Amino acid sequence: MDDSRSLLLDTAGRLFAELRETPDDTDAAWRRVAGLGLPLALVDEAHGGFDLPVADALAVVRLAGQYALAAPLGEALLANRLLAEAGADIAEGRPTLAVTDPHNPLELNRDGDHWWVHGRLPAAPWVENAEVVVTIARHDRQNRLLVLAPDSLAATPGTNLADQPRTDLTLDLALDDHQVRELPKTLGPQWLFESGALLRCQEIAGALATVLDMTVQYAGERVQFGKPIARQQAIQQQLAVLATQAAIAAGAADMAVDAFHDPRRHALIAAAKARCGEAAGQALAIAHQVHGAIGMTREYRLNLYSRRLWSWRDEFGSERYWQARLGEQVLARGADGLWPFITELGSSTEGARQ
Amino acid sequence: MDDSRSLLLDTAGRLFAELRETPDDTDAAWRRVAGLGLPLALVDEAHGGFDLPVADALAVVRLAGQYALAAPLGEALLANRLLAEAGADIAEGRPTLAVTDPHNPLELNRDGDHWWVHGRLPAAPWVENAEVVVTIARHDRQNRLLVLAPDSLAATPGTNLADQPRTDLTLDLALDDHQVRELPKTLGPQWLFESGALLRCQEIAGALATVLDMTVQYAGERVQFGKPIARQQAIQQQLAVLATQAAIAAGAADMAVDAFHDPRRHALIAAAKARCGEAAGQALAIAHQVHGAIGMTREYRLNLYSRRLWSWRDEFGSERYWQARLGEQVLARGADGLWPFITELGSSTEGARQ
Amino acid sequence: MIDLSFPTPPESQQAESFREQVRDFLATELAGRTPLQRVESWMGFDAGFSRRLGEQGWIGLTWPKQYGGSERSALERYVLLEELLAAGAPVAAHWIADRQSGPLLLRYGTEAQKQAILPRITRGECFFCIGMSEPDSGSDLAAARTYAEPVDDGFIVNGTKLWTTYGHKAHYMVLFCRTSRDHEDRHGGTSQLLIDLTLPGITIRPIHDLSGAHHFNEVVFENVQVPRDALIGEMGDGWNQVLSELAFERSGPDRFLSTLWVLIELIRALQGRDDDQSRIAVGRLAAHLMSLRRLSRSVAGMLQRGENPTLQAAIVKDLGALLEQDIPDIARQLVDTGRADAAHRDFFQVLHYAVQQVPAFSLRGGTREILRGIIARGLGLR
Amino acid sequence: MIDLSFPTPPESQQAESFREQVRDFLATELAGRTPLQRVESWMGFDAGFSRRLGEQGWIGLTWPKQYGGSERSALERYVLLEELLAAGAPVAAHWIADRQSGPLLLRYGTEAQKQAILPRITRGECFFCIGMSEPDSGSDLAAARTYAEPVDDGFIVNGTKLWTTYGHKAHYMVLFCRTSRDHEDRHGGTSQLLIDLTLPGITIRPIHDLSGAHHFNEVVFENVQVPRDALIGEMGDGWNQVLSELAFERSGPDRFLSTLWVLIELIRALQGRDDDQSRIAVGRLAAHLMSLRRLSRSVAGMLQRGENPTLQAAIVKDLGALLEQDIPDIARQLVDTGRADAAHRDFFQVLHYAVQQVPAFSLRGGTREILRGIIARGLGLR
Repeated sequence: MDDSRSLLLDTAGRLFAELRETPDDTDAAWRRVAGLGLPLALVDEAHGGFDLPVADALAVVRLAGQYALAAPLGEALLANRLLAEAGADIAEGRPTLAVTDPHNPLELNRDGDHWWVHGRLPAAPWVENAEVVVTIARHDRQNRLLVLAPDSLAATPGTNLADQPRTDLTLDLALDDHQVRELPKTLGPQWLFESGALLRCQEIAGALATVLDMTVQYAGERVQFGKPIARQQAIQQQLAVLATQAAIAAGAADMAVDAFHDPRRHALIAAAKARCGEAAGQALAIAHQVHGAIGMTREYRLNLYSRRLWSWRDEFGSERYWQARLGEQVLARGADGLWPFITELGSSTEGARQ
Repeated sequence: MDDSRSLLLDTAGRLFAELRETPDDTDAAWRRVAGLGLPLALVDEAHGGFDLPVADALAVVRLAGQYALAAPLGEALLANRLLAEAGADIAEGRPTLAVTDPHNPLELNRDGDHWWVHGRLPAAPWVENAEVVVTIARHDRQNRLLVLAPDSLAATPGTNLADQPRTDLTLDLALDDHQVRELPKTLGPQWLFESGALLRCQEIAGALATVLDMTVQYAGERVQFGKPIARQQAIQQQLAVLATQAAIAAGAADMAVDAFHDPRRHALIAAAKARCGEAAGQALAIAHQVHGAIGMTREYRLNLYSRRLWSWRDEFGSERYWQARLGEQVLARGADGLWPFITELGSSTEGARQ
Repeated sequence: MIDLSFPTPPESQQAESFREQVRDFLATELAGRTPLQRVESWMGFDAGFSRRLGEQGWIGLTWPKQYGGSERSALERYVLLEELLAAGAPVAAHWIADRQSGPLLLRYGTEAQKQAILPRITRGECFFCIGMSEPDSGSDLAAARTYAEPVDDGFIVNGTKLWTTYGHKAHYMVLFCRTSRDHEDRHGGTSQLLIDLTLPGITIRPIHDLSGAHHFNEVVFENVQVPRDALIGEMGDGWNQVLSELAFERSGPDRFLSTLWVLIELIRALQGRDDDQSRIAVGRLAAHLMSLRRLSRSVAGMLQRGENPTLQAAIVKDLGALLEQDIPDIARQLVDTGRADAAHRDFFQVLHYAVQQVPAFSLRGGTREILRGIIARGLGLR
Repeated sequence: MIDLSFPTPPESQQAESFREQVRDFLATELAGRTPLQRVESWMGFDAGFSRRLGEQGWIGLTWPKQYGGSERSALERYVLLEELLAAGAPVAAHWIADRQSGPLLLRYGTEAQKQAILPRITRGECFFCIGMSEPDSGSDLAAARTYAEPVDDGFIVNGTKLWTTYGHKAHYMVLFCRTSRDHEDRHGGTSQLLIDLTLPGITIRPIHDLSGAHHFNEVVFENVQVPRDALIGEMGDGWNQVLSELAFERSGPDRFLSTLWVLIELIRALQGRDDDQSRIAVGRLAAHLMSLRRLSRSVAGMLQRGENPTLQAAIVKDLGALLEQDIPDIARQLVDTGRADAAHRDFFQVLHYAVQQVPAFSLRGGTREILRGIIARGLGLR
């Protein structure tokens, strides 16, 4: 790890650790995170950002998962990046993003000097805390960034299992030109959906690192039948499996980073989100088994991580969704194409680019 | 258990235990088993049989599985039963049976004073040791028993994983009237296929009882790091799971017995074969894990049981096959029909009939 | 040969016609309850429902008529329980009294205790909770520290109980506690007391579970004066009393039907699909359910005959918890959970409820490791 | 925070172009080999193939040129290994010499040993086996009893080794044995010897595996006179030598690709089907494979940099054995194994082979329990 990256992670980690003391205070978390400029990490310098390597920015998102940050840093990073790519003003306030199923993207229509958009954006994250919502629509085979004001949208508020805001948006709007911006060819609805999945992979990997930590620690402290339960071989074996799941999630999330800029390698994200989601389920089952009843309580910290992990594995495509997408590609390549498919995806001859 | 049943099981058990010493000698096993009259257990007294309750006869089949009997007692029981039901002579020699996929039964045609049959009977068990092969075909919506001489059939010999003979038969034959016998309405190709599955359930349950026994015993004898491995908590926990799989297979096999005479309850066989097959796979994985390398050797007795269990779970319908058949019925009954479906199947208001 | 036999479960025409009666009652009684309410299973609390069940004579179904029972067979009771669970009836109010506390009093209670309490239970008017776990004793029950100091006119109780299900709505608690200072005697120094929860000095605080629901409580005893006649059975017999209940607790239909409503709503969500994946997954779960129900009914028969099927009961519970936990996992693989489709609203609600509850299923009534330890003991391994 | 980091695996253009070279070679070399031959993976023995691989300079790929090696990078070696395995090449003849014995001699051997043996290995002319397990020592290696009694001109060896893979076709064995009578010193009293298997007093007997194949042997030593210069490294250093090899042995592509050919033939058998079950199952396995390969390559990078990734290597092997064992289980749920369809003959052959082999995958190179114990130690639990 180079110096600038470790400095960044140290700084962010210290902040997130401090914010963990007030896990419900999204406003405070947001202010402090924005104060460090973190939401601009993926924006180029011309737009006032820091132009960090993607791997570094995503490492911060993983830390946010690890410390259960109360603010949507990942969504903001992506939204700002898109605003910059589209040449729009970076949101001073809090941007977020919304997605459709990439197989059924939003369609834009031109009517006189206005744009019209009609459709649904289900379970859009953090809209109630946001000042700008961005999404990607299609018009005439082009990708367009839509820059939307939350209060202009018909919204049905809701939350995921972890009480994080998820709002169903219904769009039936006229938009001005400044709200509809051209995007590069590679940044379409599918890219956005996959990038959302990429964020969740990092958050899952981060959260699982904490779940492993707290479970190992708990097992060392909890005494039953006169000794810490961590001394029981059956518990040790389970903790070992928990560690393997945390490790494979981290590895899968790392692997997916390579795909951010490389459309030929998007299947890495499919694989990673499927694998991270599966790891989350298996790891939590063990964490709860080791914790016993205390882990099932709202007050104990495992609860926060459990409900986030159970939600995140579903968001931006569940295991089922991504396994099917990946399986489709594998089957299309045929039996003799399997191994070449895997090696092509796994090897970047140029290394991870920004 | 009543006295006659326990006497029967005692006698059979003693014989099978003795025969276990020569596990490859099918001829000897067959002679001794026939000597006790066991192949006639399900034949009525008018045909020279013993007319045992089905549950008792199948309990003997389970014992055969438990002791890895080298002769096809189950197949002979069913074949003789069918011969008796069709009013044919009971085979003095060694009868066996062959099945088709019940969705695609053999069709019989009448041509002058002969019958013609054309089709395939894949993986027919023990044909090379048999003097008569019976199967069920359809003619004009009637079930007919075909009584075939093995040497009249085009045969491609083979074996299952356990080296038990399994022969692909090709039928393109003219048959006399005495080879084509009427059967009751309830005894069709589907009944035969299901009855084969019922046999395998018993054999799997019996074999798993032995696998559990030998694995527990081995763990108590094998010393590592200065103590028997059975003293390790991780091994104990695995053996407990092995026991649950042996138990559920036995319970599922018991449950299926009720279906032998009751066409309304055939789904019990689907459930039992699926569950026994799954139990076999899970139990063997543990048995081998506990045994270590010795379990992988041809010389050690676990090998015999492993290869039989792996074969039997596939024969007369794999887990996939029966799960799909059962799932089809459950889905057809709909959500609110699930529980009534399960309770109707599970409760015989008349008790197990012969 | 290891004896793992599960004898043929008893059958009776009478129990099957009773089943129809229960179904008719529940069809009317539960009409309009949502799937989300039904998946609560035996955690759903409805005092009115319990009272109406009591009016049918269906609480304390097997108990002697002199205490308000109906003197029906254990087999009919099994049928009643599974029908209640399968229908997703809100049985929590009377559940513990009917299943554990009432039978305990019947077996060990004084005549006065029986006459005072049992008829009220059968009328669905008297609810119980169990004071078992403590902050430092979970699976290791004998490590309980709550101390009931014997004094002239009874006991002075101090201590804290945890995970007390519906303690905040119960009238009584059966309290497992120490009645001797001799901590060397981990088992013999324990007793059970019948505690009126309105006594001064008892504080009941909520413990919210993962989903935010309030089922559990912390119950704190501070110098609570308990009369002498609250003792259940003999002094020092607490451990034995608890042990003898465990087999009853482990093998019933509540140990494998907790997520049946997830499967039911899954089947509804799959209607109209015609694919192998659905058929195979649903068929597999049905095969598990049918086979396990067979074992559970077999254990019920053994209990009815007064046998002691500790090993068999532990096997049923271990397999049951696995099945209950498998159902939501498998459901997630069949329906795309990433997009909560309005057409499948009930399914998603039920699924999300279950996801947050199932971790407890391999903890309650003995953790998976403890159960497998019991099975290993049954195999002669320890 | 527990450090489970798996650093980014190294990448190189050179290794990727070497991959193409290997593929071209294998395409020609393996043409006509059936799927059943390919699924044997690193248990397939073909001395001719090994010799031709040696002619390419691809045995001892990273070793110094002075001993016949090619001095290529560890990364290129990783690529070579995974391409050999993925193609189902019959590598067993040279596998142990290339992977374990050669590197052992390079590190601990005398100059004379290196000069005598290593060039022959690289030419694919000298095959090795490992004498590790014994009848009463499986996972507990230090319980080995084979005794090499130090005498004036060398050692007299007595004892029995078990599970010696391809011992009947090997030229040499690396023998792990006791060289001290002091049995208290379980570790320090052990050494490794380079044994010429043609020496008098050595008897090699076959052990047939479940499928009847002969890979394993029992090797009995009866008063075998071994010269002094057969000692590898220092006397009493056997245990340390063995330990230092283990990480290398645990994390390579041979630890997760053993049933790749089942997956390949499964995909072939599924061609033409268009169903979610196939897509989801194949996608899931591919996701596992891709993620695990990432971790394995990361460990390869750590080994190359001279780090000691014991914990990480154990994680890769544990996950790898699970994946290798899952593949046939999942394949069985996708294709109806009850009727062995002639159209899917290759698939069924490969599947049945694998079913009989996979139990060994969580035993070899450390049982699952041992591996998880190592991971638990890495977590600070023991």
